[in-house]
Amino acid sequence: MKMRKLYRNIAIVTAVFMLVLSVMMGVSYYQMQQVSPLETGVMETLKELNETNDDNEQLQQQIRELDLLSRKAYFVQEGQLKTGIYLLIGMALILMLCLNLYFKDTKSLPDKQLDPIDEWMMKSHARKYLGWAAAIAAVVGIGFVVSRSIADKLLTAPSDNQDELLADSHQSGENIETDSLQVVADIAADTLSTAQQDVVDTTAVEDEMPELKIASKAFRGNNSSASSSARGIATSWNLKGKKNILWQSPIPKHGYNSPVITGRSIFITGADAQARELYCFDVWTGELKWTVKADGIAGSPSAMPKVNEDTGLAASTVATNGEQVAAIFATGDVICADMDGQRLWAKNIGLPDNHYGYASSLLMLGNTLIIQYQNNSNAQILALSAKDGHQIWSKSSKDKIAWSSPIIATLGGKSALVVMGNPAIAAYNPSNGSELWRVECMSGEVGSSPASAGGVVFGASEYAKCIAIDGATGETLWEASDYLPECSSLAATKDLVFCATSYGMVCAYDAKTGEVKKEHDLTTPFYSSPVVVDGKVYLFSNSGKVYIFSASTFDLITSFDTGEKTFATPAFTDGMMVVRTDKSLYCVKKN
Amino acid sequence: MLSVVGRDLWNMFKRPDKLFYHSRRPQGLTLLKEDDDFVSPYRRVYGFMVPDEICAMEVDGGSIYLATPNNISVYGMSGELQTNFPTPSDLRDMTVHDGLIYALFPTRIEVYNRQGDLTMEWEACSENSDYCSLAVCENGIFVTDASNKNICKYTLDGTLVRFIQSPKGFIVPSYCFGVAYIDGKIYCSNPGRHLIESYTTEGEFIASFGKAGAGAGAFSGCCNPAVLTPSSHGDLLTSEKGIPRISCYGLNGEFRSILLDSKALGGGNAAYDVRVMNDKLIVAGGDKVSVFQYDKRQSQLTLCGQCEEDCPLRV
Amino acid sequence: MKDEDKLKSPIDRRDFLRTCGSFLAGGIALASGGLLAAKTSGKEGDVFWQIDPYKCTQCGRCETDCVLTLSAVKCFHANRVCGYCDLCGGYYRPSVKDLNTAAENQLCPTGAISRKFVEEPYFEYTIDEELCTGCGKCVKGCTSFGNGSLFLQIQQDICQQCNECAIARVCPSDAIHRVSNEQAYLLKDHA
Amino acid sequence: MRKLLFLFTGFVTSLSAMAVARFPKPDFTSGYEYPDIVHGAPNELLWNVLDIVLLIAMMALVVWAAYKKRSRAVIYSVSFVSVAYFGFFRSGCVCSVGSIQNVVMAVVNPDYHLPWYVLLLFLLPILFALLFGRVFCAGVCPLGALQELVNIKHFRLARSVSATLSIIPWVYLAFTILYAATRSQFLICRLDPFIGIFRLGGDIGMISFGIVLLVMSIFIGRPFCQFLCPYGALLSVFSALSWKKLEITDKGCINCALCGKSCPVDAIRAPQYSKTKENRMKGVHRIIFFAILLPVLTLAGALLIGSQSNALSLAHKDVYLYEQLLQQQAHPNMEESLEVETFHALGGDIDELKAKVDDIRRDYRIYACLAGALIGFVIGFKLLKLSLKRSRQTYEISLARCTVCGKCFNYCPQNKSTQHKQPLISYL
Repeated sequence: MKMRKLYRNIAIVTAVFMLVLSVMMGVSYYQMQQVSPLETGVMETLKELNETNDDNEQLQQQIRELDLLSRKAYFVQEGQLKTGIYLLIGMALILMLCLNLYFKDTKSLPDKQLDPIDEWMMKSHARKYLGWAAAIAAVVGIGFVVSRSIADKLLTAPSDNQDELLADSHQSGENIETDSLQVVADIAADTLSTAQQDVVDTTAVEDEMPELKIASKAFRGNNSSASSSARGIATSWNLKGKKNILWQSPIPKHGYNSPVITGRSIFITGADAQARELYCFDVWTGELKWTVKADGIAGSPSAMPKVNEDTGLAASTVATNGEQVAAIFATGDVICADMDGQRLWAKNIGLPDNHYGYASSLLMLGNTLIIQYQNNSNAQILALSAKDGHQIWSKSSKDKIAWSSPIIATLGGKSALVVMGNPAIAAYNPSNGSELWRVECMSGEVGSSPASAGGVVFGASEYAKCIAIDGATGETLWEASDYLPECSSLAATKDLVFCATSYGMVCAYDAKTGEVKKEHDLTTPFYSSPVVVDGKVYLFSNSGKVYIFSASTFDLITSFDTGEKTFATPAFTDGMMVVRTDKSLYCVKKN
Repeated sequence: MLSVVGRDLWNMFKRPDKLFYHSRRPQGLTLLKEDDDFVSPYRRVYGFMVPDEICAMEVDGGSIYLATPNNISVYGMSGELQTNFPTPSDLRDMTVHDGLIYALFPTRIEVYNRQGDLTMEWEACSENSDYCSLAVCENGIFVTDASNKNICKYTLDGTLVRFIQSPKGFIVPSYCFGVAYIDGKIYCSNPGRHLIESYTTEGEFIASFGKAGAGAGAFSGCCNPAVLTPSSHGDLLTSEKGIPRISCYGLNGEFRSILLDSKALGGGNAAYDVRVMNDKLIVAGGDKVSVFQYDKRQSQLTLCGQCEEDCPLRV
Repeated sequence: MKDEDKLKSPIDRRDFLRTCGSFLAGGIALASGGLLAAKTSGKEGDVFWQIDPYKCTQCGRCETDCVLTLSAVKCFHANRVCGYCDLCGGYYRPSVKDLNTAAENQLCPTGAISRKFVEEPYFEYTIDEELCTGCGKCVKGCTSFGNGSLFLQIQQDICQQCNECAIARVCPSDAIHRVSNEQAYLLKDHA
Repeated sequence: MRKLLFLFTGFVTSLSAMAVARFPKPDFTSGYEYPDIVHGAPNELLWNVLDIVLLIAMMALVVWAAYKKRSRAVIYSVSFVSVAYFGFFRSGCVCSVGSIQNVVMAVVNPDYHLPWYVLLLFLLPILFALLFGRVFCAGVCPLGALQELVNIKHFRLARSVSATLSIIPWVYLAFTILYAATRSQFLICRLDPFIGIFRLGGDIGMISFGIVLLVMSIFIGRPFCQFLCPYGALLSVFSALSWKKLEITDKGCINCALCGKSCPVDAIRAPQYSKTKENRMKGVHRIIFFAILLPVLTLAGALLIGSQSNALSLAHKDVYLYEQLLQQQAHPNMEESLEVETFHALGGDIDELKAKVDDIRRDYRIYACLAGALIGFVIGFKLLKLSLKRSRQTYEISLARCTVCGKCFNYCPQNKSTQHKQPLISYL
């Protein structure tokens, strides 16, 4: 009996002692983890001091002493820890022994009479518990799934999380069968309902906001053709009164480039000295879906090149092929992103030596991205792969600088790349860059872009002439010089060629002969280009006045003032027109 | 305790990475704190990339000569390729002297014309030599030899004239043993000793300067300076490895200024090759060539701005 | 009769099922054993954890993540790759004024690097592995300023050969792998 | 202790090509010769042989003690040896429990080389379990032995509770397999509570967990073995079908109920005549219901865990890195993590990584489903088993649960007659 007391006391003492010791050791272990010797803040600061100011004997002395001290401390501590551990183990042994001896006689002797509980009861209990546990686990599991999918819904686009939700609802469906438990049933039920809810309204959304059939994939429409197959475009709207205005949203960074539309997305770029960015807006809501920065590009200049005020760093319109969208800036940076705003590739194609600033727009033909890169030094045309940006072909020439944009024209049944430069308009085979024909006819500063209709290529530039070239042969059909555009580009039907000048005259040449069919003196400068849509010609003046002419007769149908400066050319898609003004982007739709 | 277990279980499903990985970053492993207050007087105006690692660069008459493994290419200032021709792979250094390209290999020297046809070549004077760098002037070719630890002087047609020894003895721990010819004198680095030594073209030792340390006007780490090159009005530019930087010294060793620091150059540990073309600094490292231009605004804050030399690099 | 049946039959059935089960289990165990045995044959397996010194980026996790309180990763010095460190001082703080081993110049937190004079100006360097914590500061210095003669490696006689190396798990450059017995060390040195 | 330093002749000439390239050999005028790198000898493989031999010997000893001699003393002393040798001396790696992972790796990964001793560590205990029951757990496994040694009393948990908790090991096992099969983690090694104690250092969290377990096991018999150990779960399957059945006494049970109280893992089943009367059909229906439930639960489990595979896959290093990279791209001005920094420094190609990650995720989808199925199946099976009526005349050992600790031998009065005087140790 006395022995037992003894054992008990020993046990208690050791236990208490162990507790204390382990706490102490825990603390010192923690300290050791925290500090590594010589890395104490004091040391560091002292050392830096020593490095900054010139030789200071007693400072160095001080450092050395401190260093020695901290190192001693560290290793002492380490030693203590070791001994402590051994001590603990020893005591643990003692403790166990004592406890064993203490409990020696009071082993778990059975209280006589048999286990009263019926084992079958136990089993059924166990079954119930297990059932519950499994159920709870399942509930938690579903909890994960649901919360996850909700998180995804917040993150990802509605389309893909919709399936996920469906999948989830399937699972919860499973679980209803499996766990015959009300709780699960409830949870599953409301996940189901939420899921369906979602499915319903997302689909609803889909219905009233479908993908658009008609795209406008480059500057002035597909292939930069200055025409669109869109129908039912409003012929009057009012930004103040929101008449026929679907939405209007501000543009983060300035730029003179024009909007481009594909699917549900509108692409424009903007730039300033800080950043150059590609924006994607939703065509239905006008919300900014994503932004891709052109940064961290090898060879990109650290400082912005000097550019003219009314050219800017983002004068070039982007181009898309429905899968990728590419943009170029006055720094020579080309970036390409996919429809979800993932930057696929980016490269700098050399700083353009350009006294106004690089302004030619991009063009995409299938997987080929075409860049008219004609600057003061080495003028060239580049064809890059839209997928990874590797060069497919390139064509250097002795041409002078130009700000014009390439187009794709159908010449002799085949689609050809037509580039208007200085001094020549030339057609190339877009697949390998081989030259089809070349007509030297331009001079001055070529800023406007060519147009093409019925196999004829039309080009015009101020201080040069307006020329029509047979696309098949490359021979000149006619020349004229009545009215010539500066920035604005030509638009053409197979009968008429429309031209808007920067001094307020607009006219229509006869596509066959070149004689001026009709002219209007509108006394307001035009930089934006005319576009032929649904038998009408839409034209914006710099001040923001809209002129709508008949495409067959070039009679002025209507004109009104939108009140916002407009330099970009609008983009058309079925029933809608997207216009970029100098500070905002708006969408016109009949309502 | 329950809460801990609960949290871990939650993580187990939601963010296993949180459970299994930590993003702790061990301290004190950044060797040199970038002094952000350093301003480089030069601004990168443009640059271009080449398809391969650059082993040597030379600038001559408006074109940039780049030696990449098994190629020598000539580029225009804006990075358009003018010509290129193949060479043996283990090229160490290259220089251009009146239209001829002198390519240096560990135990061989080859001379090409601009079209890339081999006009001359000769083997090193000793078979165990291990050439590093060369300088060419009208009265000879000076080649630094890392294994024999001397400078060999050849005539322009490749006959050995003499060996140049350092009075202190060269110490060359790694293959950066730069040499440059600047108005009638040969300047070479004694990398192990962190010195720059000058010799007459006849090989007499003139003087030496330089001290060890990471501060401005000193050479840090192992084997610096790595590259020497004359500035456009006869100052001496040095390029260092370790913490790469480019500094400017007077010919008598007076330190003028750091022109480009690691940050401006683009980091790394390898030395950047540097050349001067009238008022531009051309810097090559990795597969990049960058052109730097003096920036008046920034330079006000730097030594280079205060320098009273009328240095063409500054106009 | 029927009553007996009710009483006995379940027992028999159970025993029968049980024997079937045990034979099945035995079969499975033996079969899987045999198949796995094939895996053990062939080339000598990789056993020892080692760092590939050319992959290592000296992130410093070797010090913090080893299961041992004092990491089994130590700094090694490949004499053949250097021996000059007095000139280079890669293992000093990068911005020292004069190259000596005084405390204010030391990069090594525990002062584990000791040197022996060989001849002007060469020194032979040895690392006291009792002190080395495997933090890799000197290694970083040496690889970036010098010839990279200092490198981190796992000391086999300290390493516990964990089933899964705790450092390898977090090594950002995937430098740690198992090596075979006859190649128990990956060194930078070369004879 | 095993620290004989020896010289080493280099072999990495191929590797050191780089070193040569950037280093012209110095010439020592004093004829100084390079010393070779000095480093410790690798641990001899001989130790592994010894491990296996001891493993077999100890298990054999336990068998003899349990079946022939019915003495706890021997088993108890075996656990001492095991803790001392396998535990503290060999500091626990690689152990049978952990070997599950290597085996899984070997199964899924054709070019993974499974060391022979690891295979034996895995197979031998199973073999013994198949013949004689979980003799490995008795005292050969250092983890079990450690708990056995500290155990004093045991307060039994309700059967229903312990039955529920006994699912955990299977869940643990399922995830172990998942992570091992996808080469992402060695879960068991990560969460081993006792390794830190054996090594006298390591992850502080795990050590404290181990200590908590030990303190618990003073009052509850082997909490780790009962409610965590995945290998135990595996063994229980085989031991349930073991060739020889362990018996408390060879002299026939007198239903004294002493043994039932003594068992630390609650493996001794009291005699049982079903008291609750219910008509037969009800029972049959129940059984049929649970029999149907089994596959349903399996499927549900597969779907549930499978649906989480993407989240789970973050446990893989590469997936984690990839996610970090995406994060970085999303917020470029975020401070780079060490992994991302290194990835860029080494010029990693994100597309390559992406391809890799896709493969990993695919694996995860498969194995997550399998793991889920396993869990579901186990739950279903337990339910089914619990819905079966059994009747017993005498006290019996449930072989699946019994970790042959031999406590009951000392309590059985039938055995007493053979043992006249009791050594102190037999009380422990």
